[in-house]
Amino acid sequence: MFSKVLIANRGEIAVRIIAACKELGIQTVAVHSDADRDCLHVHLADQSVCIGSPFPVSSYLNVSAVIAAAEITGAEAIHPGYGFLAENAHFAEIVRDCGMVFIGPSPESIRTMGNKSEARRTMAASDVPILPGSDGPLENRKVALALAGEIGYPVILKASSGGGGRGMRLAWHEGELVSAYDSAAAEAASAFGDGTLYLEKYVEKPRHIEFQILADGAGRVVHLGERECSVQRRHQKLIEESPSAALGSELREAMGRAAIAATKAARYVNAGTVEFLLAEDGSFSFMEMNTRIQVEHPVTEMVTGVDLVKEQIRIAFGEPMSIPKRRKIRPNGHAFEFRVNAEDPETFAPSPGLIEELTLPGGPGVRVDTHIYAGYSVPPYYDSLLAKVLVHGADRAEALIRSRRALEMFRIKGVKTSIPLQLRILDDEDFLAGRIDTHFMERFLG
Amino acid sequence: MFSKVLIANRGEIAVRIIAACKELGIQTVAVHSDADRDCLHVHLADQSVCIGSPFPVSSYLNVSAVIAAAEITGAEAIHPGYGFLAENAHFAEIVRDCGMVFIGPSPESIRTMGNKSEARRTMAASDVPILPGSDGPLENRKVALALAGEIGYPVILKASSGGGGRGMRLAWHEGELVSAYDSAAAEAASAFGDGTLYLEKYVEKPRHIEFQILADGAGRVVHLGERECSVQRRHQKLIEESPSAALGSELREAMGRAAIAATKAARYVNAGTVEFLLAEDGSFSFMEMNTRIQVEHPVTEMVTGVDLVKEQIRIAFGEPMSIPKRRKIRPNGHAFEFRVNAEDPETFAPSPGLIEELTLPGGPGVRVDTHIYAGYSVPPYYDSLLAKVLVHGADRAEALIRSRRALEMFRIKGVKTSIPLQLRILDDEDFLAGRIDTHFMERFLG
Amino acid sequence: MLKFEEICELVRLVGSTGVARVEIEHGGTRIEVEGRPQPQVIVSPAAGLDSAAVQQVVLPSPAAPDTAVVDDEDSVAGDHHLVPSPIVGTFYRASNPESDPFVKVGDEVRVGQVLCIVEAMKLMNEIESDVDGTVVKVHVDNGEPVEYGQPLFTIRPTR
Amino acid sequence: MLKFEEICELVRLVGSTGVARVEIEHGGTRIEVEGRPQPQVIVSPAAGLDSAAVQQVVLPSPAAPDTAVVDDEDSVAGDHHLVPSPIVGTFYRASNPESDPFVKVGDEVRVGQVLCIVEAMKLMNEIESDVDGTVVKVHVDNGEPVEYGQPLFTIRPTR
Repeated sequence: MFSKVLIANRGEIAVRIIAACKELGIQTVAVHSDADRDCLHVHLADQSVCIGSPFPVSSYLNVSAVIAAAEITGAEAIHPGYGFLAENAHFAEIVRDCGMVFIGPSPESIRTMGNKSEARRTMAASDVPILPGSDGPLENRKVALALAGEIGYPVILKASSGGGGRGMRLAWHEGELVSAYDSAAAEAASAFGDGTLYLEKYVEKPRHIEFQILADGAGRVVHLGERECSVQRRHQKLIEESPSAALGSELREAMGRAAIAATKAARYVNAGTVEFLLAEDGSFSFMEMNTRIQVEHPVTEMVTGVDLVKEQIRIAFGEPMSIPKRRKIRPNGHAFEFRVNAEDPETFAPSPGLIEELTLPGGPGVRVDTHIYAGYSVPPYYDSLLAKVLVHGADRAEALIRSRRALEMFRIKGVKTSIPLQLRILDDEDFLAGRIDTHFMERFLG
Repeated sequence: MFSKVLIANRGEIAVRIIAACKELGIQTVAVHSDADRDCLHVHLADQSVCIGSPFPVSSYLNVSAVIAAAEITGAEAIHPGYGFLAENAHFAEIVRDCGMVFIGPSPESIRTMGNKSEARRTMAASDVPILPGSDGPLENRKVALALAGEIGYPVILKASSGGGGRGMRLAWHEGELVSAYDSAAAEAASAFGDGTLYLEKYVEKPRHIEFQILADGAGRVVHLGERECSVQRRHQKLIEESPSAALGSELREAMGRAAIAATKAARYVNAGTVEFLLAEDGSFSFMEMNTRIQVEHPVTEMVTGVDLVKEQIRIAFGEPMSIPKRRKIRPNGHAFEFRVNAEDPETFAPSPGLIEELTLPGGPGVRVDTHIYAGYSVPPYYDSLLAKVLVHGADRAEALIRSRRALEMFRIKGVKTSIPLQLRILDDEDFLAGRIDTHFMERFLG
Repeated sequence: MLKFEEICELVRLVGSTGVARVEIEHGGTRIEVEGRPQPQVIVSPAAGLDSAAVQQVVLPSPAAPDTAVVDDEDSVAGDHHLVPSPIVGTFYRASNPESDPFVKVGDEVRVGQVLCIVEAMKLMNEIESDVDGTVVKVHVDNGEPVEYGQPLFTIRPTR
Repeated sequence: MLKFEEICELVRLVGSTGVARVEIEHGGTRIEVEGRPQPQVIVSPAAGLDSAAVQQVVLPSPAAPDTAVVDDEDSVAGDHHLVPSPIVGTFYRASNPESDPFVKVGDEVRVGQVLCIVEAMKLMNEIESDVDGTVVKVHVDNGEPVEYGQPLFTIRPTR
């Protein structure tokens, strides 16, 4: 096994990765910005290196600083976490070129899946269901109009290199598509440095269902079931769960097979997530693949008992995954994740500041992944995730009840959090019944 | 279901019971002493009542204050937790006489099992294996000597109403028994107000194995497997685990059957624990029954997924236990509990004081039950338990590794804790191999 | 200029750090936050004292809710005496619903005189005065529940 | 004008370091933060103290880690200038193992003069002086790793 791993991240995921390294007997190196000297990951790691000023571009996004930190500490591998450099193929390449191991997929896989239209093409070639739409980047507006006429409105334009909703436009008829095309291309060009677009059929009330996969160097690919991530606001997930109330065992098997096919098509090795849109009629289509560990990975850990970060490290080292070959992974019970963000639950304005008091929920079926503590100041430079409250129950009903009591027992003073919003969602009849789609939050807040 | 429950306890178990009540939709009343105004259970409960001065006898052991608090708040039931009034048959009787429900077994069951020599007799009559020894209280020293000659030395004298080692004497030969008898009787009389003794064969290197049972009003009795509690110092448990490395499935089944027989013999209803001594040769014998929820109950919750405190409340309300009839309860994976006490890890001196900083471990397979928080002052009046770190892994090996990293990630400043001692135990070859008996800690510290 | 929440944060900060004064002047706006003089603190620790203990005395922590601060003005006035409830129960001003109250505001009372009854577990516990003086306040209404230590009466002792 | 978080940090710093007063005036904005003389604390050992009462006074806020306190004495002396490492890497005092160091203690240096090399990703980054002055201390040994912001040299500027 590696003897030393550098963690190129901060916050709860850095703490999570340190936990995995400790369990594998690996020494850890934390990197941190000037503003993060008192972060928990710095305290918990065996070594730490200050790599730059508080601004991410000078520290956590600073490729040469991260590589230099690994070099001076003698780290053999780098775990990128999520965000920052996690899906940067160039970074993964440099890590490899410097003789270290990138704990994640190959730069080639990251590149293939990072280019959304190329990913579509790769999936189509491997019989993974995709939405009707363009085979690759659209050449121009005229091609877009012809294609939309063929597959039928509504259609959606997306940036080839996009994500997070930028460069995205919905068109219900030809007139809208005409006016949307240029503005989407301009937005994509400025946001991602790549103005090319692709076009897909628009699904009206889809669920966001993603499959966790693991693939090792020996060619074995397994899926660990789905996560239902439809409760999101502006593409930011708020609550995730597994299993999804919408999936029967047949549909789960079909989607799982597609997720495995997608993984194999990308020659993907390590942990990854295949995202699908699930339409009301039960048809599903490939949306994209996330080539990293995800924020919500513990939901899968809670129902499968598999430690995904340890698997990532084992696979990156060249070991086979530790899941016994004959073991059929079936979800045990039901799990929810609540992302506790430092933000106003009404206005969603960020709420950085000093955590004056903190008590975390314990008791049966509750796990809290966090980097905050009483006395910690939430800096304004980074994302607002304070903690993930994970809840497990024998079934969805117990998990829902337990979720409410866990959130009620989460006591924090000094910053505002999303907990009051999540407690209100736990009162919503549609949510309680599992009647959710990606427009749930719009309706809920509307 | 009850609409309001009073919790006649403090600390982590009061918080644990509040969690269960919240999940059952029950309002909670906390009681507290003058010193405990800032305790977490007071903050988390729906109502709170100050019942007396910091000294337990004036507050948490004050029967009339607890009953009055229940009366003025309109509580329908009282959960006693562990310690304090939990095994006080008189208190359970008064609760019943006042028209409220005691969440625990009947006063009669508490009384039967509280008198150790009567418990022995009850077990013997129901074919539960007991150690060779007296049928009930010994009449005098002469009877003791005759009996010891019959069953063979070494033998052990114990107080009929005893516990915690007081009034207990080991005799390796007749001379020792002669001199031990009177001093044991005197110690028992002064400690428990009952000088009667009973005598048992002494087992040299026993394991302390206990079985968790649940019995409901419909006459159903199930066991939820064992807990290995041999790692103890002066009868104070430090680390517990489930399953025990010493039990194969055959032995587990035999001991489980005996535990169920013991429960039925005591006409016991609610959650309880049957303690056995397991000898090196694999023979086992009934030691005593704990007629309450135990500190270490989460170990069983971690491997079975059953919420024992919720079951206690359901059963006390008159509902059947919620475990499906046909479900065979098999332990899933392996769990450890580490009792984090506020004490010097070398001298075991209590270490009350202000918790200046605190971060708790999270991540997969870790649960922390606690009432402490940064800014909380540990008062000197009560027991030193600060937190219970529970760890679950797919097998004992993973649980051991995870235990180490969880304890390493438990950061606390202001008081000394038992964590450094527990980390040293996690380095011990015998402990790692599961070669433990009740003398383990003597050898380890020796 | 600063938002309201920011000013509040500033006030909290000054309150919790022991800073004496903060003044911000910007574009015609001036904000001044002044802390409160620190009380001289005498601490008697039960056990051996170390430097950490001294340090503890300095800052009131944001974590310490001031529940122990007596919130009743009567109790702090030097010449007023508070009679707290020695037990948990229900407060009665008279021995039965038809009777007059044992005492009312303005009454002179003597040591040992019954002031009220606190009922617990069907037992009527008579609460007696432990000073001679005049009743100046009755804190609890008849029939209300009372906690241990809860103020029942304020009495101005006779000099 | 300072950002709000920066003002807060300033207040905390003043509160935790025991500094008496900080005043910043810049472009029509004035910020003043006044500390207070440390309270006199009298500690006398005696038992039977009400723990709730202690709690009010106690609590060093776990919240105030004093990382902002400069831990290098050279940097606080008014007439000394610190050259920190602008990048992470390995510190070299000379351009190659055979050469003399770029500078040594006692050397006069001018703005723009190369003081050392910090190697990162096989790139040799020359670090230049940003003042005229005399080298009074070299903080890092040749070949040692350095962090971002780590002090490399102390220079006494020429007046």
